[in-house]
Amino acid sequence: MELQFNADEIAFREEVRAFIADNLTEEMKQGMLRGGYLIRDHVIEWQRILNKKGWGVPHWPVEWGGAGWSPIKQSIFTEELQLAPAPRPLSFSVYMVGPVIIEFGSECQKKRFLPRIANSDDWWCQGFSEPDAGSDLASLKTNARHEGDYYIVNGQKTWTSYAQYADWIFCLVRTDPTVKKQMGISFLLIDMKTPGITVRPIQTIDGGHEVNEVFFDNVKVPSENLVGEENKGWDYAKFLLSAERVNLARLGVSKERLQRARELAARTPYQGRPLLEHDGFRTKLAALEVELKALEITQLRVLSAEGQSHGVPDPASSILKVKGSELQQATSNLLVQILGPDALRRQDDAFDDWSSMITANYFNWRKVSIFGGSNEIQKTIIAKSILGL
Amino acid sequence: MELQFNADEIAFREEVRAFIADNLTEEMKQGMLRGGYLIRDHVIEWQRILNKKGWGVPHWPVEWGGAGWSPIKQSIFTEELQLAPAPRPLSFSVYMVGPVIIEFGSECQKKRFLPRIANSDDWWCQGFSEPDAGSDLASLKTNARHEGDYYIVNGQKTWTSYAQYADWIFCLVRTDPTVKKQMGISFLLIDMKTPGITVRPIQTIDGGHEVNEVFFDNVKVPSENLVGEENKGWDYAKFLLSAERVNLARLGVSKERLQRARELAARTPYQGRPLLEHDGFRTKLAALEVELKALEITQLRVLSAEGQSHGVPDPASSILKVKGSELQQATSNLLVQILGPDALRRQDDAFDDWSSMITANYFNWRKVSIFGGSNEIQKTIIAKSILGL
Amino acid sequence: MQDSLMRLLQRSYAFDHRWKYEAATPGWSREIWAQFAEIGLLALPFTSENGGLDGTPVDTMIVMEQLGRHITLEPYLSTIVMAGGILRRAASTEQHESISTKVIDGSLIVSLAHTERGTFGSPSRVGTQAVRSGDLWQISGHKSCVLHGDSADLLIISARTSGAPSDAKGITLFAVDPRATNINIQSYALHDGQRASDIQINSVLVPHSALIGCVDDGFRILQSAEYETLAAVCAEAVGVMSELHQMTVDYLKQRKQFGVPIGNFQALQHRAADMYIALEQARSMAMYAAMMSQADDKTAIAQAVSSAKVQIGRSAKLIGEEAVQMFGGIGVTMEFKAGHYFKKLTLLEQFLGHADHHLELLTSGPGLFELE
Amino acid sequence: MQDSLMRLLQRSYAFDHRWKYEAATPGWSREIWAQFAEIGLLALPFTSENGGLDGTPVDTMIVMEQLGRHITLEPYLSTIVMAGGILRRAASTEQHESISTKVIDGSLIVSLAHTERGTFGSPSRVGTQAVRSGDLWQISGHKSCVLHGDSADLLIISARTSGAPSDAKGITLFAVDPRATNINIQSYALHDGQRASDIQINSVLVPHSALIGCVDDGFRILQSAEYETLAAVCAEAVGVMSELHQMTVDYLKQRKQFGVPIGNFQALQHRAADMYIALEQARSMAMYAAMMSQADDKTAIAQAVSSAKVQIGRSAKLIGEEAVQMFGGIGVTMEFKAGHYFKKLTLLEQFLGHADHHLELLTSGPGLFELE
Repeated sequence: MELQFNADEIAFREEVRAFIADNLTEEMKQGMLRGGYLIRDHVIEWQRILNKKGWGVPHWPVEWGGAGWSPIKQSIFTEELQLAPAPRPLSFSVYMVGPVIIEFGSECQKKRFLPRIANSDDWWCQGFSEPDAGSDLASLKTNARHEGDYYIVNGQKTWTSYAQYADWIFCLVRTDPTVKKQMGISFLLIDMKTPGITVRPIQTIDGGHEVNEVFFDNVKVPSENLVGEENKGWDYAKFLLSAERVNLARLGVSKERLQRARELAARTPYQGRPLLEHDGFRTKLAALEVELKALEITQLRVLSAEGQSHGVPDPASSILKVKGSELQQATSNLLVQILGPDALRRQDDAFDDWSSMITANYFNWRKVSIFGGSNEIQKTIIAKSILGL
Repeated sequence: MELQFNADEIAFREEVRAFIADNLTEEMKQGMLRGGYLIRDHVIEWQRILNKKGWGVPHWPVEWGGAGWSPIKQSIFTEELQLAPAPRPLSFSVYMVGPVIIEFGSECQKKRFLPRIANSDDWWCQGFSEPDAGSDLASLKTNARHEGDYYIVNGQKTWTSYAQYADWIFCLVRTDPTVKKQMGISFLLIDMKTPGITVRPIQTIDGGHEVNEVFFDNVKVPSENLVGEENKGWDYAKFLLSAERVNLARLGVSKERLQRARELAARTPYQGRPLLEHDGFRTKLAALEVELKALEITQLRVLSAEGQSHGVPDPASSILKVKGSELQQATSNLLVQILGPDALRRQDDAFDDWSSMITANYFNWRKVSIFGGSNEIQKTIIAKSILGL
Repeated sequence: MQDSLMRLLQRSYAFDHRWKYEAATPGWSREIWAQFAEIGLLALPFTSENGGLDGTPVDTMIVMEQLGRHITLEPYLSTIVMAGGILRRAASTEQHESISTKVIDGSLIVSLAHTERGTFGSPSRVGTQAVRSGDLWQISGHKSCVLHGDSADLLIISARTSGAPSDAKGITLFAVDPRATNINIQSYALHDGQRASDIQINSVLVPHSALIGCVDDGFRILQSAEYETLAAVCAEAVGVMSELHQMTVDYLKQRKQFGVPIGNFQALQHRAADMYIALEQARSMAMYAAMMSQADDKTAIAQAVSSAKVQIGRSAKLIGEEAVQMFGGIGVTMEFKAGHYFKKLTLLEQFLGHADHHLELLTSGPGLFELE
Repeated sequence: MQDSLMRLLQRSYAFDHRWKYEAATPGWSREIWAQFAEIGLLALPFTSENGGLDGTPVDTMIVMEQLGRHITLEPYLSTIVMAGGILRRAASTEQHESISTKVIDGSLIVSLAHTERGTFGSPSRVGTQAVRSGDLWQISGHKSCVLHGDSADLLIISARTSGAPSDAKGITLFAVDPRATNINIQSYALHDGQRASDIQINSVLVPHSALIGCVDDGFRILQSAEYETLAAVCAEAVGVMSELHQMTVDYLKQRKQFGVPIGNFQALQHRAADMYIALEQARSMAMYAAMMSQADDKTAIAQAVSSAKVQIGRSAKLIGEEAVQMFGGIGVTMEFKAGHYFKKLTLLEQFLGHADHHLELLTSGPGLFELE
């Protein structure tokens, strides 16, 4: 096993860096620095730039536009994008629904949707969570009744990120209420322009609008939009939830935050000299760097193991999710601590420097240990799948 | 509510301090400083000195030798003993079996046992835990069969502290195996000289001998040694477990440890100057002091509340046990950290200074969050009794 | 008064009321403020000599905890505790008559303008200058994060009248009308919805009678009022934490996942118990700070309030973050209460110095247990 | 070799074997040592030129992890890694022939005597003096905690030959026969059962040929060997943690309370998961330290081993303390395995600098992520 990049990987990293330097606009970069939110136009534009280069969906099979990279290279690519920072790819499209269609979709669905996903022609959102089904996802209630060539969908989804921009939503719906809860679920692709769909924004405590409620009132969905088999949706969902392997730890994001912390502490006076010169602060910084370095190696180990087992996800990847989210939160809190009294100001006021977003970001990032399988769920996975408890 | 001592309490503290200064021998003090273990002769001698003064069992009713002090004064008294440090009283005698006999024992038992307990004429040990009943105490199996004027006891107890010195043991035994586990338990007083009792030492990882296994092989116990009613033992045990209120937090012990930490750090060089002068170390010390101060106030609050409710224990006292044990362990670990490379040496070698006991003490004190109702049990008590979960 | 306050808040400070108060100018409720005056809340800490009720720091503690439970928006801390603390310590008889009386009857909002940007950790660093010429003082400088600066009828401004930029001696306090020309107020909301202002003071002239306390002697007064404020902030945080913890426990009982209330899961039970321990430890230290803020020994006060702020910071972070985690998604939504309590705790943690800062202060003092 | 070692340890290093080895002189098993020699373990890190197997730090890591899993008592770390590290870096051809060859065949135990009391945090502080007179050097001083000093056939002693007491330059290494008159060895057990010695050196005379490396150049060699040793200690700790974690998980499955295995309780499940995360993070850093210890850049090596030691210290404390807590009473008894693993972890945490010390070292370096 190699825990350092080899010459080929270093050359690849240089290539990625050079491409980003040449193509990422200052406006996109500033957009990322200022907020944690996706900016619709930037995401689309950047995805198209990458796609043109052949890097839009590098993790997909080559026949559908993939780059044929090793997991390590994919991780280098992701980390460099995060470090830049470049607009994040829309994971619901390229990491979630794309791979599900590739694996389980019909030939017709593949031809219809995949090229448009790769080029960001369609914006996808995810209809999984419901108000009464949080960590217990399988207890979802939104139902789809088969009538002729259509499914009639009724119910409500929540925590739907960026539904306000979405052209399509992929949904888990209950198609058989009479069987065990995991057994009666199907996976539907729904055009957001279909009558009967209402999107209601949910404002988060940082003042942002990222998530939404989506209501379905007798929404007619053509049967051809069913992915795979009816009542097999839970299997596809499990595949999807374990599919976004290379980006669980979000190392580049935390590294970029620590870099900012150094910069900010260097220009923040405390007791008459820069905070960065204080031993106590340097100790906190060093302690976080050690944990992050450890996670970086752990990620390389998980990726190497997956490289050898042809992509079967390692349950150890739950470590990446737990530790990765803890470090994102710890680094965002470190920035708040650096600001000290300046952390009190709300973002929507006159201070447009990125540092004014720090507290809002800390608030918003409480979500990273909640969404996408809470850390409690991850620890239960470790206890059961790895430790056999 | 008063969170500071009043003039009367301060005068009382001075009186206790003066008495300790006049009566505690240097040998006793050094014995306490060197080890965490009770030294039999010191415990007995010191108990008699206190008893002569009328302070042997200050928390008992005045008619049986109590001092009639408020909970606050009792706590001052305990803390001063810990700070001195003076030999710890034998809690199995004065805090456990004594109060049970006072509350539930026959007149004859009171007259026979209480004065001897107060004067340390008998050494008592506790027969509660069994190998297969740890936190689940009520599942104990040691049984007592009533035959004529005797109970015939068979079974095994474990974690019996200082059984090697004991004249008597108070035991929970199963007298009715046919009912719900809590219902068939009785509380017996057993003379350790009775034939059929075997004591086997258990060595702990610090190399010490404090706890034992005690085996009962057809041990004949006179019926008059039953406390209260048959099959009501569980109630008496619950009373006993909640009886040692003033000493749960062991504040004096942790304070004394922090005082030692200051002294030791002042004479331990690190990077060429005393460790105590390093900011990093002072920060750790200050952080522990803050927690300990908070616990001190919390204890005063609990004691004041109990003073008003005439001794009914507050479930909040579980905080005292949890935080108190955490702080005893944290301070013992701080001392290990100060020693650094000198922490490696085992105690039984040429270094007779108390600092050679530090690592052994850290090992031994892992027990304080396990014994006497583990911290897990305490948290469950808080969750259920206080929070209603 | 405690009961009146509790009833008043229960009646008029439900979560949807709070939204309304925050949305309208001045960002809090003048009606509530009038009721505060009515039940004597504004008079509480002032001496009876000056029309007050001779309340102790413990009385303030009890009030602040109540206010914290409803995360109120009114300028109680800034006007009554902080600016009021300055007045109680240094105002002349005339100033008590002209200022304190109106504060007590609710007709005058006063804010302290002391902090400047980039001075964290250096409380005596004052860049604002005041120069005397005859009977007038000319003040120039910039103040930052003045609580409720936009609703203040009077500002108490600290300015350097002698000495080097960080000297403790040489700071003087002035009562200044914020409507003076040459005062520019830029206001904004804090994360908890409270208002604050940055204030530019360009050669403002005030008479000598505007001095509060003696020339060059302001720092002693500021520091002493800051200790009182810190104790009050600790109490407020305890109120916020108590309420948030209770909300969380209620939610654990009611929210079902996998067919049972999530409060049945032992991992969450034990974490809720840890939160409770943190809450009670914080409560103890808030009490300690309140009691000690009457002590004679300045070092003892400083140590007490710093150690309280350390404990409050630690407990607030644990309780705030754990509560949001246990609420899950709704914990981070604007329309739900819990997230606002979490934000308030985050703010209180940073206000007047976070835990690391106060720990740093403690390391330079004697130990907390230097034998009593 | 890894398989041979694993089989050997499984066969001959059960817990009751270990007790026997510890109880008898010299406190470890010469028989096991001979078998180590036989399977090539003692030759592993030496170059083939000197009769070794050209093993890399990663090979040492794998061995140390195995040894850690059985908390072995033999002087592998002290003789092969630590003293061997000095020989590999600085021994002359003659010394390799006379010393390394015998180390490799198992007939010579070598210990490094460098540390002195009260020098923690000042690794170049050497009070032991060596003065040259003609072809002889006269050495005097006191060394502390020399691992396996009582079974050593040869000591490598560091002594100051020039410069001030803490100068990096001016330290020289000498190969000294411990049976020399004027050497007084006082031996004792460490908490994990390993033996160590304090050594008094009173005007011992050695010839110039006893020098290992050049005059005044010892510190560079010591430091470099110490980095190698630190990486090995991290690997050993990972072995100890792995085994202890596995024992704990097995116990959780088997121990019943309240009628069910305690591993059914969610609070314990989540804590066991936290231990697992800590273990894997530690494993990652042990690997990192091993790989980086071959780097060219000294600063990079120093940062890597220090950051590994920080992570190992944190993980070891969590896993050790949590394991004992979960085992309950039997976790603190001498007759049961788990407590000994906890003690071993405590020792490894303190050995060659605890986490706080290495964190302190890291604060003075550049960041770990200075852009690659």
